[in-house]
Amino acid sequence: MPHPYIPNAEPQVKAEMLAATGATDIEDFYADIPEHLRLRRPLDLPEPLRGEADLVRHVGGLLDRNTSTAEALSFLGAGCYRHYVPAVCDEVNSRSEFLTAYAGEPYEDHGRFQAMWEYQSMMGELLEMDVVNVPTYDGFQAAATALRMAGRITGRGRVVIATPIDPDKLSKIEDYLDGALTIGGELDGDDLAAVFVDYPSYLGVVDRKTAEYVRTAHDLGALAVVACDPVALGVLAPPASFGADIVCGDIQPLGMHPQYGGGHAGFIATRDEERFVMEFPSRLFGIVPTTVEGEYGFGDVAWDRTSLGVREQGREWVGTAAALWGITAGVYLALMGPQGMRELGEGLMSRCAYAMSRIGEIPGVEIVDAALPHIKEFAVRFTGGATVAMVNAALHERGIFGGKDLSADFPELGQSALYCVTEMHTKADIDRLAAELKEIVK
Amino acid sequence: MPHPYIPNAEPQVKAEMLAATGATDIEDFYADIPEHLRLRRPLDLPEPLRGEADLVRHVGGLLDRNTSTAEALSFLGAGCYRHYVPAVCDEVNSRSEFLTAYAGEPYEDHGRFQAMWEYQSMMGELLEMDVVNVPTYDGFQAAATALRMAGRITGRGRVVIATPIDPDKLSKIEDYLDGALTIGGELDGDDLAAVFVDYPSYLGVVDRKTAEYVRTAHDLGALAVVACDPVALGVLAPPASFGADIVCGDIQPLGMHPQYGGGHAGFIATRDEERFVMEFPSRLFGIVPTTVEGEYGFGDVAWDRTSLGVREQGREWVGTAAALWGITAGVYLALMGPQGMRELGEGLMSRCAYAMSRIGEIPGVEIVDAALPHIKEFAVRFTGGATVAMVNAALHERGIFGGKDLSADFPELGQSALYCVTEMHTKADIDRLAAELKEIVK
Amino acid sequence: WDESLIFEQSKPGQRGVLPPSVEPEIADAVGDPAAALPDELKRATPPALPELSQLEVLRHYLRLSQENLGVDFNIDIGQGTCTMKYSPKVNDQLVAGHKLAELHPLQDNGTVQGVLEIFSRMEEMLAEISGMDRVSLQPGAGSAAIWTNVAMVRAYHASRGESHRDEIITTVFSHPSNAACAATAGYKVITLYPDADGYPDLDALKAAVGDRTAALLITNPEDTGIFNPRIEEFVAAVHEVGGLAVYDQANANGILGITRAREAGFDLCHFNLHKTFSTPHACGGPAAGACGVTSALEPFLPKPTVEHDGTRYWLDHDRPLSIGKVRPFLGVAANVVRAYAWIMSLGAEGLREVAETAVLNNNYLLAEMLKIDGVSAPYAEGKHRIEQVRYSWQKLHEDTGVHSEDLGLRAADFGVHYWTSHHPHLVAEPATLEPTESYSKADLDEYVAIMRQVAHEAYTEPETVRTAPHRSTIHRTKHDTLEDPGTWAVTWRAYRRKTATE
Amino acid sequence: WDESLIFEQSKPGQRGVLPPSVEPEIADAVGDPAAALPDELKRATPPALPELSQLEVLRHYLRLSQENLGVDFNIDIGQGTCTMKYSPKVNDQLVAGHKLAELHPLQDNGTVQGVLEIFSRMEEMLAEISGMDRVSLQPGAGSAAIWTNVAMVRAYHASRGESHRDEIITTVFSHPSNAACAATAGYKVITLYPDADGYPDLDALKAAVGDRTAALLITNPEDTGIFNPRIEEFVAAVHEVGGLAVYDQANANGILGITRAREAGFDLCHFNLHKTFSTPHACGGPAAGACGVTSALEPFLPKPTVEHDGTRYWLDHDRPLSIGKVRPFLGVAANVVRAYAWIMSLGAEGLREVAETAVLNNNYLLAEMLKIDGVSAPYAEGKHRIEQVRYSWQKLHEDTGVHSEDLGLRAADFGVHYWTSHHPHLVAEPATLEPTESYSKADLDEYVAIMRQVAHEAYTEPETVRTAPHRSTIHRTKHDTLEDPGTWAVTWRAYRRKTATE
Repeated sequence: MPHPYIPNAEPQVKAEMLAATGATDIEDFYADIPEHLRLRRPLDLPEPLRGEADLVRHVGGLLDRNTSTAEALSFLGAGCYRHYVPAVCDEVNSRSEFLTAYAGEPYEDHGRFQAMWEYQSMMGELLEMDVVNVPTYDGFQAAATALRMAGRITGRGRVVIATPIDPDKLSKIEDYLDGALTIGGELDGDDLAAVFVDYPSYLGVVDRKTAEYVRTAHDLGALAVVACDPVALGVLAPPASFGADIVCGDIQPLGMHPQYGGGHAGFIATRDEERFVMEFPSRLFGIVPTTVEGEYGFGDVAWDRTSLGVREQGREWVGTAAALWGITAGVYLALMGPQGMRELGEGLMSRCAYAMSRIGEIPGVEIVDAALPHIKEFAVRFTGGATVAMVNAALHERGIFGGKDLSADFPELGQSALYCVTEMHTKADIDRLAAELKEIVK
Repeated sequence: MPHPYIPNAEPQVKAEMLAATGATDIEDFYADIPEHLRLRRPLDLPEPLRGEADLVRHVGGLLDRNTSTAEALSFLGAGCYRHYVPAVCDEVNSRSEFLTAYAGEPYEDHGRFQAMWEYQSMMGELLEMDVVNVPTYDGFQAAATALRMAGRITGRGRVVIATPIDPDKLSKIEDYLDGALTIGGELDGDDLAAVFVDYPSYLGVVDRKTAEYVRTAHDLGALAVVACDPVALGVLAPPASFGADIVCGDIQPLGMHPQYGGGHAGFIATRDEERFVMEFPSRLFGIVPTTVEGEYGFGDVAWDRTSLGVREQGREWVGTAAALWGITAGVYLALMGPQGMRELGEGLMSRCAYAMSRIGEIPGVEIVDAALPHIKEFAVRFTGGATVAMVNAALHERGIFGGKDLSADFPELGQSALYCVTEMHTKADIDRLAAELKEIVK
Repeated sequence: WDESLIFEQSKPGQRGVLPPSVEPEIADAVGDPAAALPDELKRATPPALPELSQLEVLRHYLRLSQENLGVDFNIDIGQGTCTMKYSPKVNDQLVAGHKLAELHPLQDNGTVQGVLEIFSRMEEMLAEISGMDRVSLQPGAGSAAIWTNVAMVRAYHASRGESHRDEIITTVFSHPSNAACAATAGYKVITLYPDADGYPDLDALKAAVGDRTAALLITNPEDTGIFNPRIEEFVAAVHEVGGLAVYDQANANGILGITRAREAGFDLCHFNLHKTFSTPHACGGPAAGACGVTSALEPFLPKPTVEHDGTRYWLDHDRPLSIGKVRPFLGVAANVVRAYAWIMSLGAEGLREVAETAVLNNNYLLAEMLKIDGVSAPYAEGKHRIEQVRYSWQKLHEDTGVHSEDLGLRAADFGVHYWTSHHPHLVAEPATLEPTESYSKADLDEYVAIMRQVAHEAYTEPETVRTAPHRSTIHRTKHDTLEDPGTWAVTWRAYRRKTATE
Repeated sequence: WDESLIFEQSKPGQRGVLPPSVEPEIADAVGDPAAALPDELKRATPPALPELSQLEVLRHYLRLSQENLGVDFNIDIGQGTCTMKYSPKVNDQLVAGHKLAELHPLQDNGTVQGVLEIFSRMEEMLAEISGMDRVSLQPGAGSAAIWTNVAMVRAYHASRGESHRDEIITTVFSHPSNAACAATAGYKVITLYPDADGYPDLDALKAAVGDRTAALLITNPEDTGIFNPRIEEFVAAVHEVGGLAVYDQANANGILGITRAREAGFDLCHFNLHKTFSTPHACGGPAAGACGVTSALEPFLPKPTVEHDGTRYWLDHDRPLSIGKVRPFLGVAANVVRAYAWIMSLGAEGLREVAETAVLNNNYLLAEMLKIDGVSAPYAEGKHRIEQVRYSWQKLHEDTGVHSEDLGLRAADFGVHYWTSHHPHLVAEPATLEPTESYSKADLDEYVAIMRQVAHEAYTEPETVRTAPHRSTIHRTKHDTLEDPGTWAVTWRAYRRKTATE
């Protein structure tokens, strides 16, 4: 009985096909594999669940052991966010046509090329930049590649990170820059390739000096690499407007569910200058005329910079990354439009300010940098003896996922945690958090 | 700010369009409506939730108050079943192309016609009958219409229901036959239009006399109308094989989720005889040649019997009913194939027999008609003083939905309930039920 | 694609999905229960269903799906009276989860308070929108709601000992199910025709009513898009003789919040949730219907009804005058939830905006359509319409010999289509367009441009139109085989039999 | 469809979705927090995004979706080396629910035991399938997994004070990312070419290795479908000089359960879950990669690792030798779950059936393809292949002037397509076909028939092929503008600027 996924395993079909190949046994096809490399026992794997209902019971049963942020009240952010995902985003990215397509040509896969090019274009409008890549894996990779691009463009060997950074992102950057660029040192010198700024910072703050860092970089002949949260750009000025050279970040907030960290995709954007464009490792789709007047076609811009085109001669490397999330972010931006992005950004700031004020008024609790503008995240410091671990455990018992513990990575902040508030939170949610926190730290 | 569902409500567009119509105000269009019929106040409706996230929070929040059969262990059946729905069924019926199409022509909606005709054809194979309708609303309607068809075909005025019947179905049939056919009386006489048999019966029994009823009907010059559960036809002989004239039922078990009773669709099948075909009220899609050799087209068979074609001259009436469930049942049958239907039917009987034996051995509990073959349902009688209401309440506390209470509708069975076991139940589920029942009736 | 028939793709032994295995302990315990079946009730040969792998089944149906034009793909304004509007995806998403999909209708009330609350709130909102006292959401669709109303009319008169009332009056521009349901219930049907201006003829009604009148079943605005301004007089005339007035609100989209059944004096009405309230048409159902009644008719509503005692929702089965069940359980729950969500996203102001915009779109379309040679909008010339317009291509047909149907099929080559309206074709060469509120001005302009092009072709190259479609999956079919019992083939087995013996 | 650009459909004031409103109490309490932003950090003009109603956005993207050919629609065997196989819908359904989709990666371990168990079980299963000691599922795709392996190689040598090893060896028929990742990590890349029979050249390897050798990165079977029978000697030669052997298992589909990395002596390997383990390709990601290592390399795996103490699962961040993070959090969880479900539905026997059937399909296709004039399968003539074959249309090109690319585009007119393989085109006029286990014999026959038709056209009416596609959404593009900085246009804003100044 052939498995539903393997049609030709049906014995009669198999025999017929085998005859056509001239082989007498499937084993003939493996003739090149030396006997001592052959695994002459079955793989030691669990018994299969061939019935689809059995499979669903098993896998669904495992997943049911999770408690999701749809069930608890979560204030986790720190790089992965639960913004509202419009139903149309899910509808489009679950379409078989997009979900199961891959590397076809711009003809029979014209729709995929157009959708991706439109994503690039909409991101370009959001960022006010002319060049945006086909997404790379995630914001970490985007930041790391942006810095290596800066190194190649400037021919210099050092980068400085000017704002507090996610230690995990730093870990990725360190590994990726190893041997090519050093990290750290003074914000000065003619060896400086790039100044890197998180906007807002990892601690949620819109650093008033952001634009100043950009000017400093330019004064030193370095590039300014700004990582930003695209969901904030309805209210925040796009980094290009104050001179950023390379802008990067993660589009997960633009229509992707958190997916336990599986919804990430990275963007990199620059001005439309050859020296920038030619240093992208990513694919860049471009619009082109066809042989028929008025038709738009699409294709790869400057293919021969990519490793797919010229292997190790290319810029870094490129492979399958996160295209579907780019298409989805395009759907998101098209749905939101200019007004939606503005309203969303303002709404985030309002909720965040409200949460900061409610939590900040609790005795034994302080908001870090409370006087500075925040978009959707802020650090909460417990000053009354409570540890974050204790607070989070107590919140957990009350059905609340508290903020990410910063105490180990940012000891200078004491017992502190990074809280995130989005448009998914109501006043009641925030009030509930504040009330529980007050109760807990009392 | 126009609502996302109403593009032309944008004021400038509105003005432009208004100008084109020659009207000066929207009110002009309503000139025919007398003032005293006008509602000159806003409708008294709840405040809208224009933000999609707000809407999801509200409606999703209401739905979250339900406890579903995916969360509890349910043994409810009685006309609505939780069989396994293959993922491909959901995938196909959630496709925008099927979900949002309607009454297009067989050209630009060729796919819809073909999918429906293939459904008819696959049901035809399952039933071994040549004519199957585009689904009507549900099995109740199918039964009621089948009886009225029998009345018209025979020109007679009385029907007899030979097996125990769902009281709700009977209610529907009574209302629908009112004035046209009487129900009840002897299984004899030359006024008998039809003998109606549920196969299996409402109490889950495969009545050994089923075929005998058919012969009796024929002996009396009446038609045999057999309502069957299509999911059982991998093991049960199709009613046509023992002479049934009109076969009807509900296809909900073939790929539809229970949906709180929203997954129903009715089928009616007959032999390919003009006197039968011409009495269908439903649409019947047929296959036709086109002007191009080898192409298949589709269209309506004998349109002029329908109320859409000839209004009150048609047979009963036809309107939008449950087409998408027909297409879905087609997907289901195509996935299952002959072997799948057989294995499923056998598996149902095995689980049912196991459940009957486990429950039947509990002191104070009896299985009704335990010696007769059952497919997936059986009546449980509590003989030790426990009422069904008490037992179900106790089961509910233990996270189990007990069987449907039959005590009021079938007083002759005493305190009894109709239990349903499908391929979704494991041995552990059944053992758990038996153990809890034993505990409860003790 | 021109996808072949699924039977032609069958290959012995292929499996699409495997049923769950029976655990060996169960198999051991029970043996072969099928052996207990009497021989004549035991299936001898497996059904000759097609055999395909899972990918083959999926690909087949996905390809077939692409051979359709739904609301989500085209400017779907040509199925006039069907109110093809946008069905928000968020509402589909809301009903897809197990909290609705895996709910059994016989669960204990305590476990279904959420869905019962939605039914109850939805009934209340529709009561407000119609002005009626009570609403039932049990009917499976619009025609089933008409049937339900007819059954209530019958039960009402019977309860008053007036079963001699055996006539129902309707109009020719009301949906055919009004006439057909009445006939099915045993009524004699009297059909009123419009006067010269397209209004239902009040004199004709007055002539028709009498002590045999059970009810008037009437749509307003009718399928012509014309609102009957004397509707109140129609209702009064029926009431005067002791009959009931039943409002078919299939065309309610253009009058939401503008005028209601209550003010015009109706006793019963119905809505189609898949028309006015946006649930998807699903190739022809599942849909959902709603019946609204005045308190006098309330006892006759289908049972059970959803009741609320202030703290919890429950089902009332104890309704002795009820007509009983019109379908299993409570109705098409998923569509009730979708429609509820749709209203909740719009509110009172939004519903009115729906109506006004739909009417604006319709009149804009009317103005633009009438610029095309060969088309007219019979009746009420120069007047505005409400929700739709029944156009006529009579002049074009007289000029060119091309039929309305041909134009619709040719339009399909340009990615839109229309349907030639219900019989009888009182309006010659009809096409009913109903733009609703869902389409943008650019959409309407594009649709008109296609109509203009198609009409132009009818005048300049009629053969192109007459042999259309040219860019569809298939070419024009030979429909006559469908009327001949010797050749019609409703199933593959019938087709094979009939073509084999030829 | 030939759907216009979304910017061209924009109309001022239209809204696709409205963000949730800020409750008045919040607004009152906080005023306008954006006012606190410094002027230069405050957005002055809204982004010039398109403005459309919801239906317009939906329709646009659904139409674009239909302008694609995915696995679910065509016989997708032409993207050789990409292992385009059926992605079961049930697995998509499993990951769509909130129990995975709405899981935050920083949740307390106690709330994510289910997903951690799946990661852990999946790692164990891949360890068994590869024979390696430990597996990480963190990399986002195959190339990221290659990078991860290179980073581990670098860290391993560094930990032993052997950072002087600055050369990595690969073969030309291994995926380009092997060479590119090595170069990105600072290695000098040495590329081996095949010998006359298509086997990687052992003598060339022996000449290349030395004390600067950090590692060999090699695919097997290579993209030609040829299995390197001396793979063990390759590994041994590298080990002999102190280098590591890294196995790119992108082409593992044909050898599941047949032969493993362990037996051939590899130190590291990687799988592409979207190839061998069926997760959907998603237009080019998200995908997922898995790195397997021997215990000697285990300390260098990315962190955190998923650990199990017998009762619960937890994350180990305390791994001092780890290369650190290769991506945020734990990896592409949805694809890990999908791949897990796929393996669970097949089991050991099923995986072997996958491999054997894929290889059978490939050799059947090879036999049928070689009957077409103008095509050949260079190297290893007359021998069987494993998972794919790189064909050459060199003879056809010489005979007709038609390129392989032209044939692929013409095939698109018949509803299938192929891709002309990775550069460099060592095989002239290449086409790499990889039928996997997913397609039926009828599918393969149809594909061959189309190839035969297209090749026939190349001989008889080459212009038809050279100007293809003829039935696609668009016609052949003028690609040269993409190479010129003056005309390339990666965004609409760039396009408008450049075409305006022309």
